Amino acid sequence: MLDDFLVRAALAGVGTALAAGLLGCFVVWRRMAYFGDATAHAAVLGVALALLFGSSITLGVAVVAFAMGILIHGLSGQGAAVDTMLGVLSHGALALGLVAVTLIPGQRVDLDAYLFGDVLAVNRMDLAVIWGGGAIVIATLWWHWSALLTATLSPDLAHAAGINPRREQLVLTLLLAAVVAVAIKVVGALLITALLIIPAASARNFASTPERMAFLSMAIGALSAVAGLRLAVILDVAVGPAIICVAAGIFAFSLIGKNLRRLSS
Amino acid sequence: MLDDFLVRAALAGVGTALAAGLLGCFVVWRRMAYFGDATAHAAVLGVALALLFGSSITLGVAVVAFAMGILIHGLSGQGAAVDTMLGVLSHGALALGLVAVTLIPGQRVDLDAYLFGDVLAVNRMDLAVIWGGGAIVIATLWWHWSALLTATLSPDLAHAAGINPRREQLVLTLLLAAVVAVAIKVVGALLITALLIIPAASARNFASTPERMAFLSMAIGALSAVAGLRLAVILDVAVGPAIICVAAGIFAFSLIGKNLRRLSS
Amino acid sequence: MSLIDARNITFGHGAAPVLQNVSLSLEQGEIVTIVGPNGSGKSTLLRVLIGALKAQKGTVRQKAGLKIGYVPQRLHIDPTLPITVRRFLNLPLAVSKTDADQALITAGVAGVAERQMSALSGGQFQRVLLARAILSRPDILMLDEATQGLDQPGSASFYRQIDAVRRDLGCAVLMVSHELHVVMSASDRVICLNGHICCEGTPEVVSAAPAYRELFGTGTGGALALYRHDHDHGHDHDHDHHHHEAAE
Amino acid sequence: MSLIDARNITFGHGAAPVLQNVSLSLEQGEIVTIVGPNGSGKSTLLRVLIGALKAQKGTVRQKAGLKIGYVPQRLHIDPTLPITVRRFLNLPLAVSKTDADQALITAGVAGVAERQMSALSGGQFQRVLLARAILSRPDILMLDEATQGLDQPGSASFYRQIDAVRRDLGCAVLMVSHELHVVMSASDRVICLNGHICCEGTPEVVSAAPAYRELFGTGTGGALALYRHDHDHGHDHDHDHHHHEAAE
Amino acid sequence: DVPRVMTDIAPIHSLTAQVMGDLGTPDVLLPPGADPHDFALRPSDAQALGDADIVFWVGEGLTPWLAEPLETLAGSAAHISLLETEGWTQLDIREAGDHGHGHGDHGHDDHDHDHDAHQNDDGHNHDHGHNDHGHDDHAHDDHGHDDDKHDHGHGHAHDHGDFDPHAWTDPQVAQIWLAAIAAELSAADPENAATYAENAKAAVAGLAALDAEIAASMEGLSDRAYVLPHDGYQYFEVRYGLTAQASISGSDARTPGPAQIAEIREELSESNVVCVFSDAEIGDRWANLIIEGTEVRTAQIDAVGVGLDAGPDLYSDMMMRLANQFVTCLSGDK
Ligand SMILES: Nc1ncnc2c1ncn2[C@@H]1O[C@H](COP(=O)(O)OP(=O)(O)OP(=O)(O)O)[C@@H](O)[C@H]1O
Ligand SMILES: Nc1ncnc2c1ncn2[C@@H]1O[C@H](COP(=O)(O)OP(=O)(O)OP(=O)(O)O)[C@@H](O)[C@H]1O
Ligand SMILES: [Mg+2]
Ligand SMILES: [Mg+2]
Ligand SMILES: [Zn+2]
Repeated sequence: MLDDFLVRAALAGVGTALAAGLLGCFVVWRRMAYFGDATAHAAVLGVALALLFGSSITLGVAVVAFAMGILIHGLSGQGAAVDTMLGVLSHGALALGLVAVTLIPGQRVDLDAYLFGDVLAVNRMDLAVIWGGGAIVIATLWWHWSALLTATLSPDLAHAAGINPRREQLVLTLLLAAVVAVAIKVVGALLITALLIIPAASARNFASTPERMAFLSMAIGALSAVAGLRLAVILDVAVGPAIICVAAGIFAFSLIGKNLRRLSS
Repeated sequence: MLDDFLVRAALAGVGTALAAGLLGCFVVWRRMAYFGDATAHAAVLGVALALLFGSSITLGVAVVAFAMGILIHGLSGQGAAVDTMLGVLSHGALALGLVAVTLIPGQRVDLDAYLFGDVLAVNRMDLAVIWGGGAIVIATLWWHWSALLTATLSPDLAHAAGINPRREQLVLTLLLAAVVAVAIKVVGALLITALLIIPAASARNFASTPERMAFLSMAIGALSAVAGLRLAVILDVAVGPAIICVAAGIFAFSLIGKNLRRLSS
Repeated sequence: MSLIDARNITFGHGAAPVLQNVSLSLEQGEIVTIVGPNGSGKSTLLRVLIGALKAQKGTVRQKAGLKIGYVPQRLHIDPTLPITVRRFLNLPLAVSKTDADQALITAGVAGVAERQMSALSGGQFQRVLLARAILSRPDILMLDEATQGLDQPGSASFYRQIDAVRRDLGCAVLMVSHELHVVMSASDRVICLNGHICCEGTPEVVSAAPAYRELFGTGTGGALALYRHDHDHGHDHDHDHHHHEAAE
Repeated sequence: MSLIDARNITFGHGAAPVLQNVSLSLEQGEIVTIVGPNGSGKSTLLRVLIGALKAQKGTVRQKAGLKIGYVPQRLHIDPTLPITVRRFLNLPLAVSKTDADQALITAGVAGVAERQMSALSGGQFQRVLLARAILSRPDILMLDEATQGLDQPGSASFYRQIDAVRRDLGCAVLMVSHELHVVMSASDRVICLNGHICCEGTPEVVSAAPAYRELFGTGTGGALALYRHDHDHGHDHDHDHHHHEAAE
Repeated sequence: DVPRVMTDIAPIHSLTAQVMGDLGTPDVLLPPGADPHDFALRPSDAQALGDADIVFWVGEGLTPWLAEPLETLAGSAAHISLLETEGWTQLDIREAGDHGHGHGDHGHDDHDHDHDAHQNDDGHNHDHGHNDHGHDDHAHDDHGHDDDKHDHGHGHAHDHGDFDPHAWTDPQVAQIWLAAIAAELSAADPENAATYAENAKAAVAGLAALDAEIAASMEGLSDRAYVLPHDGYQYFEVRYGLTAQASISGSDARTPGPAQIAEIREELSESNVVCVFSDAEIGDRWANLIIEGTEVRTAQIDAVGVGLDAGPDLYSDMMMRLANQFVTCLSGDK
């Protein structure tokens, strides 16, 4: 079954979408929409550095993504709005990556694969990484759920309950770095954030509790992955953007649905 | 003087940076960091549509950017967080643009110029558009300043003062669309947001009133444009990313400066 | 003509209506207080009056050029927007520096002009909100629980200020408050709201109305008095006190 | 050992210290109230005690495994996070449905369990915060102006609840409040804070202390009484009332 | 004076350098191996464009992004789009993928340039045959490139995308381009006209020899089926009698879609494809994906000078290497 590259692509898409959908809720709640962007864009820098030092590109991407996570974590204690901080880091990293890539002597880098993803080319090893990483992400979130939620709601309430909101934020930050490193293969650096926030934002329109929103978001993510792949096959276009188009379509429906419900009530 | 492409590039960069720096403050305050992204990414869709209908690309970009602005405006009345909404629209538009471009039959499109900008190739006409557009943006903001600020602070306070916060938001939205349409030539769709928020975020670290933040932000933007161009010439790299790298560097200094001030006090 | 005139307002956030058939008009110079239990729609009514919410039924008519000074029940100022107290006082219309300083002194927060709004304590913030509302020389002051978080001297000075403002500017005041005993003595008219208007009139009329007594017990301070009855910290005039409030 | 023990705390947000050399410890079962004018550092002190702020000097020691139920002075819940009241009560630790329902009934907001937190009125929100703090069966309840926005029956029931909770759970209560007359009767110990601790002790001791009288005038209700003296709405027992509060 | 000359890609640079010989050295915008389908303009590029008197470029069909910068930055220079020279046969862009279906009709027709027609047809009736290029008259000196300014206004910005721009991969076309380059240089620099003509003649002779050598080495491979990475080798194939079974990406080297990959994989199992090539423009990940689980070989090909030094020799070296890359992978076991 895994011999079929379409099956592998679907599995990779679904695995990534599940982890991203879950984490995406926190991204939406904490207004960290730019986090994905920042880490994903940092990945471009990671590619450049890996080539410069002749190391493995995957390693370079992972290291830079985690470094970016830690940096964000450190800076976000400064009091400035997290989303602005992330916007700065995100575009700063992308710009630096683009500059660095052009500085590499005699090296040709095909950025498109990293910018737009190439889920069609995932192999068994990639699949193992995606599902392994996804499982770790989901398990960690499950474990920390209550503490994370409290810290998201109000750092002061968390302190009072003996939860260290900074530590919870660090956990989140590292998990997001992991998801980004995993998802870059599937949708590319430019669209990872979409996989994080669009399913969560769609789910927001129907959910009344954080848990329901999380489940819905995962379901919508997985559906987008499968349907997006199908759409890509039909139109014969790149898969990453197609997945995001489907997710955006679901979002549009969720908005319409919400408004209909509101009108009818 | 305008014969020198470097002079033209510098003028284009400074003109864009001034308007973007000013507007960027509202983008930061209203947490609309994604607005620039959304409109800029919509520009990719605009390119695709222009090719499909055989119209001028600049026209296509402008129309789609404004349409995106109006759409955002309409949706942001729905109560969902504006930044999430923008994140969704932003990546949705990018994905749709990427898919649409590949669907255009027999047409060769090069998105790179729109993604990364080509300020080195601006001509006199472009310059006139940039400075004309920039002047309109700055004049309109000046005119609406107090109302915009009140509406940003609290829609309810604005209502009480007889200001319609929805109308002010629309003004802002349209101005941002204009800036994006103008800035796409300079830094490209992927980095426009950087020009909007990085100078504003740097200025935030030193300003105590909205006005001071606005002036500082414009100054930092202009400085980044000039110094970025210089950097690009020295390293011989693409100009758009170099401008953003300089801006990010200034931001880093502003953070360090703020912390030093805090420590010394 | 009235300054503001709301007729038969019906409003709901979702399915269930929060306000039903509420009518209210304000004349120049009068102090009107809205009282009512939590969740009875007081804040909602104010927001309908200023135009922030659109009533599903009914009309709100404001006198042309009406200036409203509004103090919301909650205001969250995002720390990303750097704004000093002084700048905040000048929004949306500039005021003279002397006026601004005087207003801060009157509000009891003389030293905070150059501080950031987001770095004020709860009570300081509330005082600044109030100073801003008065500074704009409004035709109507709309105050949604404006004394919350104020210390007692601040609260007392607040009520004195309201009275002075009414005298000096001739403006109308529409307040929401839970401090029933003070309200009763400070208002020209009291409106008791519980989704609909249950009773309305001079403080004497309202405090005697059965609907009001049903909502708030036998006396304005009755509830607190109750507590005092449960404990004995040596208040030798408990009875006196209770009696006093019940009679008010 | 004390539940919580803060020694010589000095804290400042910027250059100027907000708290200077403040020491405080809480024993099981006692009700301690912090009073002080606006901006005197009461909220800051609470936030230092729960660990949200790090003191620049001094130490805070919590008993191992201490559970704190905290009601902040302000809490802004972003509407992007969909959270019902019921879910909020279960954060961070799950409680039984019966307990949650009972807590809401006690808090006087029985019907709101399935409503969104961001769709509550100011007073309803405050009641839910309080219900949550008590539900967690804490060792200490820390309440920062917990009655703000509550109507009078709500406020009275709040004080009754505090007392009940102290009796049932044996927990300590640390409150910040501006309702001086109630505070004085409801607390075992009063701390008067104004950057430093100006006086401290039983209500009787504090209300007699010169430092306290300097801050709050001649009587707990003196300031409000002042107002009443300025107006004559026909309160035939004005003097009596004033006398009562001044003597409290 | 010897004009300052700018070229777009390394093979064109090489041809121009051969014509200029010792008189001067042309500049090149895209270094050897750079992907012409991707945009990148640095300040030094802008400077060089601004300094140029003549720009030789393949044309908008290959580098659509270059049209506008040429206009603004090198507005006073002569722009020679080699795709617009005459005397050689332009080939239509093939529909991506199913090149092989037309195996039957390798007829020699005379290829009228019906640029509109190909939009609607499904590519099955494309004539991939050996066209009669009319290569006998190599000395097209009378093309009349004496106007200083070619008008590349925005008006016809998209008129050039209709035929395959990768024409330099046919040495016979390159020979014609050499003549065009020499003519243009002579017009701009009449003093050295003789030298240019001489250099061009030598270069043409060199290419003729190269052409013959390659043709000999490719003997007997015409029945071998293979898959191209992107459709950038059609002129080479037509010249030497090769026929691609399919190409992963189209002539503009954009990322392929899943249906395309699936179709090629299917063809792989049905037909006797021996080699799936990869190139610098789209990378080797697709080739590796397609051959997965089969015995089919994969190898690199290149027509933009990856790893070679820019200069007069680059063109021949690159073409020889390209031929070898085909030979190595196509010959041997099926
Ligand atoms: N984030 C901050 N940055 C700077 N100064 C602050 C900040 N928060 C509070 N302050 C200042 O610290 C002092 C103490 O504030 P705090 O909130 O503790 O007062 P409080 O006693 O709770 O007052 P209130 O009764 O008004 O709630 C005040 O002067 C206030 O302006
Ligand atoms: N955004 C909202 N969405 C849905 N319901 C809401 C929203 N805001 C308020 N409500 C509900 O409307 C009713 C009236 O709320 P409102 O804030 O007007 O009450 P209030 O009289 O001001 O109460 P309080 O004394 O507690 O401030 C309440 O039941 C409240 O739960
Ligand atoms: Mg209210
Ligand atoms: Mg406080
Ligand atoms: Zn090519």
